[in-house]
Order: sequence, then structure tokens, then C-alpha cells
Amino acid sequence: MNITLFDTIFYLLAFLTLGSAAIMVFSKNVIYSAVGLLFTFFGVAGIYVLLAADFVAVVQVLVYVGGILILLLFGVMLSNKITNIEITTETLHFLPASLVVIGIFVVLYRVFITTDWNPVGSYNFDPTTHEIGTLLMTDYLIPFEIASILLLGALIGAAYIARKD
Amino acid sequence: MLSNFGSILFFLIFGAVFVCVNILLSRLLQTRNPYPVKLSVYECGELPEGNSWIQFNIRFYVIALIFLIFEVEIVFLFPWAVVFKDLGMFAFVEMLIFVGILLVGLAYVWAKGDLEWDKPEQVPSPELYRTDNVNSAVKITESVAS
Amino acid sequence: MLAVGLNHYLILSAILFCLGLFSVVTKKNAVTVLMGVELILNAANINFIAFAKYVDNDLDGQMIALFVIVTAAAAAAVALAIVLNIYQRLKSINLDEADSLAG
Amino acid sequence: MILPILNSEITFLQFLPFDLPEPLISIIFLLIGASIIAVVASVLALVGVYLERKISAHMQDRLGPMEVGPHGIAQTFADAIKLLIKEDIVPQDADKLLHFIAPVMVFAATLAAFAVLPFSKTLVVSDLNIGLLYIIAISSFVVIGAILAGWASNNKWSLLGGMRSAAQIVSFEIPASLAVLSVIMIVGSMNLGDIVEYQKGGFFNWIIFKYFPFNFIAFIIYFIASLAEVNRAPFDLPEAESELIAGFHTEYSGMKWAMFFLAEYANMFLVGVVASTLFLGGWSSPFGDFLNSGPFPVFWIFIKSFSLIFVQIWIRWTLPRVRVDQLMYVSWKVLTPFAFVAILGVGIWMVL
Repeated sequence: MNITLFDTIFYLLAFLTLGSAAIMVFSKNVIYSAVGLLFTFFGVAGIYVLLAADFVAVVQVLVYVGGILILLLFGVMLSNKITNIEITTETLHFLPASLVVIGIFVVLYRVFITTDWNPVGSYNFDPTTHEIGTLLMTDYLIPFEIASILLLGALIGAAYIARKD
Repeated sequence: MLSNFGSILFFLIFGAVFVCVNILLSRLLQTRNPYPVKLSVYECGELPEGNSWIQFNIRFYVIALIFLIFEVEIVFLFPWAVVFKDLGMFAFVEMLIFVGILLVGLAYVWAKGDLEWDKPEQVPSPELYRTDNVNSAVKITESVAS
Repeated sequence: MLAVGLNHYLILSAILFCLGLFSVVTKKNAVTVLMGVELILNAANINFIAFAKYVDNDLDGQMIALFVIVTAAAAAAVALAIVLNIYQRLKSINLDEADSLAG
Repeated sequence: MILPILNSEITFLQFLPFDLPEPLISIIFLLIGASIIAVVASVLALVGVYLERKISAHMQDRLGPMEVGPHGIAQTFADAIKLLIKEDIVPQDADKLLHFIAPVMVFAATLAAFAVLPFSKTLVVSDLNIGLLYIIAISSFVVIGAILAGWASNNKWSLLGGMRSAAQIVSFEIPASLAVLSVIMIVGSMNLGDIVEYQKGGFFNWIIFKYFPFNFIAFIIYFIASLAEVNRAPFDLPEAESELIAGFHTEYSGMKWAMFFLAEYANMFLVGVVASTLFLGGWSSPFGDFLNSGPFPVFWIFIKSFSLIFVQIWIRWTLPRVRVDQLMYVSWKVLTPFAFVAILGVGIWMVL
């Protein structure tokens, strides 16, 4: 039973991720949910680093925290005419939902534990950016260009919907 | 690579602890004398009116939206810029297509006026308020109202 | 059990997925539902990257994760635009009340 | 890679009568490094405040602080002590928890950004291979902190200031990130150390002079955008005192306010260091190998970044504040297209 620093940091990050995700899910206040989500995103970025995905981790912080979360916060502020500091949200179907979710978790857990994934023994922590750039320009060229069309569509569509009143 | 990120994590924790310690220290040193007027929110010395949860201009959202799309685009530009020296012409053309498609989006929001911030309505010039010029004054009022 | 391996990441992502799913199913507020969707996408990304490292040991999983992030951003932008539009029409973003398209 | 300059001193710890486990040693060294950086950042912020007051005073033909210490040098320290013993007022209706978290988040993010800055060849805490992208990413915490601070205060001005602050910072993040792209294209790395290595050997090697005038344009764009990102005049709309009182920190006082203030000035220094690292050769000497060893790299990076800070202060006390619509105009319709032009220019020049 030898717990290394790596393991400790993993458990810390996992605790941060799941704890703040729980705050996000069970908080009644939407702003608290957003703050919980912020720390979840950050914790997930840390997990990516432990999985040797440095570039993806920074992109996670950049896009999720710096982009999507700001958009969500703006959405919260814009879509509430509140008479109180609490921006609340209600939950419904609490019991059936928990049953279904716990059921799904049990199934997933069984699958993950019983399957032999045949993991490779050695792996490295080399910087990935250069290789990702090369892959983006070669193997992933078509998804890359399609992503630009997707973004264009999202930009035009969202701007159009948001503008219309 | 891991230890580099480890130092950063350490810095984040250290920064948070540093602020907490400072605030705690100041808690211990300060004299506290709170009373209701002091604890009310500041509104230029007037009594606070209404609640602060005003409706925001939708512009804020549109700006954040355009920002998000361009941010994602830039995320792809970074690894491209790193390998650009090695791949040369080929990568450059691919990037031109990518950026070109997104510039269409910028041109679209630009043309549709989404990049304009709401300016305060133009204050009508004084002569429009003259009584012999009622028609244009009405016109201005209508345009302001619409 | 304590030394971190592939299973730890998979279970972490399973819990995250379940929390996100719970949020999507139970929340009334459209913005919180969207937050739940983001959690689910993050859980999927953890799996992609964990498999990429432990099973394939290449970068394909990370590339997929990148594209998932892009798609999530596009989805969030459009979904929030719809939410705001609904809010401007109905003065509410409770999903139960936005059923005027229902027959 | 943990603070290599300190690594050589690990031997000192080995003389201890007991053996310390390896992680503990790294943590001890990190603690020392982080404390040094935190103290340096704080002192730099205080120096920045002093410079701001003195320079603005002299520009306006007055003396500025003169009472505490010779030429008022100790004024900012006196202010710091004053802030420490000031009452911390939290409005009754505020969200106490988020009111506390917001300054913590802003300061911690700013400090964490300092971790990747190279002050000399070895004097860098975290020699991150994607350092530049990391700095851009971590500063998004500052935006969230501003929104949360504004929201938690339960004050109209704070909330509006926070929203404006966020809208402004994100708008200028686009041209700023595009401007640094041309540097990455030339160097082929996002490691700040590599970027400095590339520019070694005199000021004609600086990236700002490469592919003239495209990188010069990029530098100007980065500088203007960084002014806006740290909420400096003429882009200090979020705290336009005539409209919004003090912006998102209207309801902050005492130490919490001081943390925002410190983070703001530390940020000012941060963008100064980043700009000089990217475009002005960083810690390398402008005269080739001359004066480029020993303590001189640190000297050069400080000289360069303080020159940029001087320009920032100069601009603040010279130009009037812009309007919101002008701000958006500058960001989206001037800087962003020009940043694309700069990338295009550098790209074409490089492939031809």
C-alpha cells in the first residue's frame, strides 16, 4: 500500500471535481451552481493533466471557464427578473430520477470493473501540442475544416436567435 | 511536465491561502463597528431603491457569444501556429480556409450590427423643439420611441 | 485499489456522468439543464482521454476530446440563445412552461 | 524543473540529520519559490502604485506623496498598513460566501500566472511548454471573479460594473490572443523560455523588428488590448467613477479591496513582462552577449517591463476615457481585423 504524490493529487482533484459537481447539481441557487461548475471544470482540467493531456487541459480551462461559463453566467443574469438575491431553480421527479441514475451508475460500474481493458504498461508525459498541431493538419484535416463550418453556423444561428425579439 | 503543472497547482493554492491569511489577519487587527446604515449598499448617499437585479441589455450576451466562437477558433490556431514552421505552405492554405470561413461569420455579425453597442439615442437638436417645427419634433419622438 | 489506474478515471467519469444526468432530468431551470449537459460532456471527455492514454497510448482520444469541446461551445451558444429568446417571449425559463409547441 | 536555481541547494537539506521524502523537498522549495514570487508581486504592485502617483503628479506639475519617507517612498507601505487595520464592511444583503471567494479567485489566478514567467534563463518556477496559452487561460478566472464580485455585492453599480468588466475583457482577449499568434508562428513554440532564446543576441533580433511592420502591428495590438484587459485608462470603463462609482468592487473595503487592488497592479506588471518577453527580447540583453549574465537578465526584464508600465501610466494620465460603444468598436472592428492582417502578413512572408 504505497500512495504516491501522484495518487494523492488524483484523489484531491477527484474530490474537488465531484464535490463541486455535487454542489452544482444540488444547489438551489443558480449562481452557486455556476460556481460549482467552475470548480468542476477546473478539476477536470487537472485530471486531464494527470492523463498527460496538457494541451487539452489548458483548452478546457480556456473554453469552458473562460467562455462557456461566462456565457452561462450572462445567461443567468439576463434571463431572470428576480426580486431576491436568490436565483433559484426547482427540482422535480427527485425520487424516480435518483433511482434511474443510480441504476445507470451500477451498470456502468459493473461494465468498467469487469471488462478487461488490456491497458498498456508504459506511457509518457511528453508535451502534446506539436503532435496535436501536426495531426490537425493531416489526419484530422476534414473534421478541422468542418469544425469551422460548425462554428460559423453556431455564430450566425445564435446571433440571429438572440437578436430576434 | 507533471511537475510544471504541479508547481502551478501549488501557486494557485498558495495564492488562495495568502489572501485568506491576509483577510484573517486584518479581521484580527481591525475594529468592527457595524450598524445598519454602514451595512446598506452604496447608492450615492441615497436610500437604496428597489433591488439590484435589473434586466441587462441583451448586447452583453451577444458579445459573449461572439467571443466564445472566436475563442474556440483561436484554440485551433494555437497548435497550427506551433507547427506552422515545419509544414509551411500546406498548413498555411488550410488555415486560410479555416479562418476565411470564420471571417464570414465576423462579417455577418458586423453587417447585422451585432457588434454595435447601444448608443444613447441622439439628443434632438434644440431647433426641433421650436413650436413652428412640431412635425419634426413628433417625428423625432416617434423614432426615439420605436 | 488505491494506486491510480484506468478504472479510477472511468469510475470518476461515471459518477460525473450520473450527476450531470440527474441535473438534466430533474432541473426545471433551462440554464441548469444546460450545465448538466456540460457535465455529461466532460465525463465523456475524461473517458476519451483516459482510454487514449491507457489503452491506445496515442493522441486520437485527445483529438476527439478537442472536437467535443468545440461542439460543446457551439451547443452552449445556440442553446443559450434559444433560452434567452424563450425568456423574452414567455418571461420564464422553466422548461415545463415552454410547451406551446406541444400538441 | 522546480525552480532550478534552488535545486542546487538541495544539498543543504541533505545535511539534515533525518531524511526528508522527495515530495516534501519539492514542496518546501515550491513554498519558498511561491513566497518569493508572492512577495515580489506584492512589492511590485506597491512600487507600481507609488510610480503611478509620482509620475501622474509630475506630469500634472505637482509633487504627489511627499510626507512619509524621503519623497514619499514609504507612502504605499503606510497605505498597506492602513488597509490592513481598516474595517471590512460586507453589505447586509450581500452573498457573504461569494463576496469572500471573488477576491481570492482573482488574486490566486494572477499569482498563478506569474509561475510561468521567465525572469532569467534559470529563474522560472514552471517552465511550461504551453506557457503562453496557459497565461491566457488562467486570466479567465479574473473575469469570473469580477462577475461574481459584482453579483455578490447586491449593488446595482457593482453588478453593472462586473458585467461591463467581463464584456470588455473578453472582447479584448480576441485581438490579444491573435496578436501573440504571430510570435508563436515565428518561434514555433509556446514556451516563454524558448521565445526569449529565439530573440537572444541584441535588439535587432527582437521579434518586434522581425517581418516589419507586421510584428510591430501585433505588438501595438497586444499592448492596447492588454491595457483594456487590466482595465487601465483609457479603457477603465468598468470603474468609471462618474458612472459606476468603483465598478465591481464598489462594496469592497479593507483587505478584500486591497486584494483586488494588488491583483490589478500585479496584472499590470504581468502584461508588461509578457509583452516584453514576447516582443522585446525578455530577459536577454539588448547588446548581444554584453551584460547578459549574472543578475543582468533580471535587470533587463525589469527595465523593459517598467518602461512599458511607464507608458501605461503615461497613457492613463494623458488620454480621456472612451465610451462603451467606442470600446467595442476598437476591439472588434479595428484591432481584430488588424490582428488577422498581421498573422496573414507574417504567414505569407514566412512561406514565401
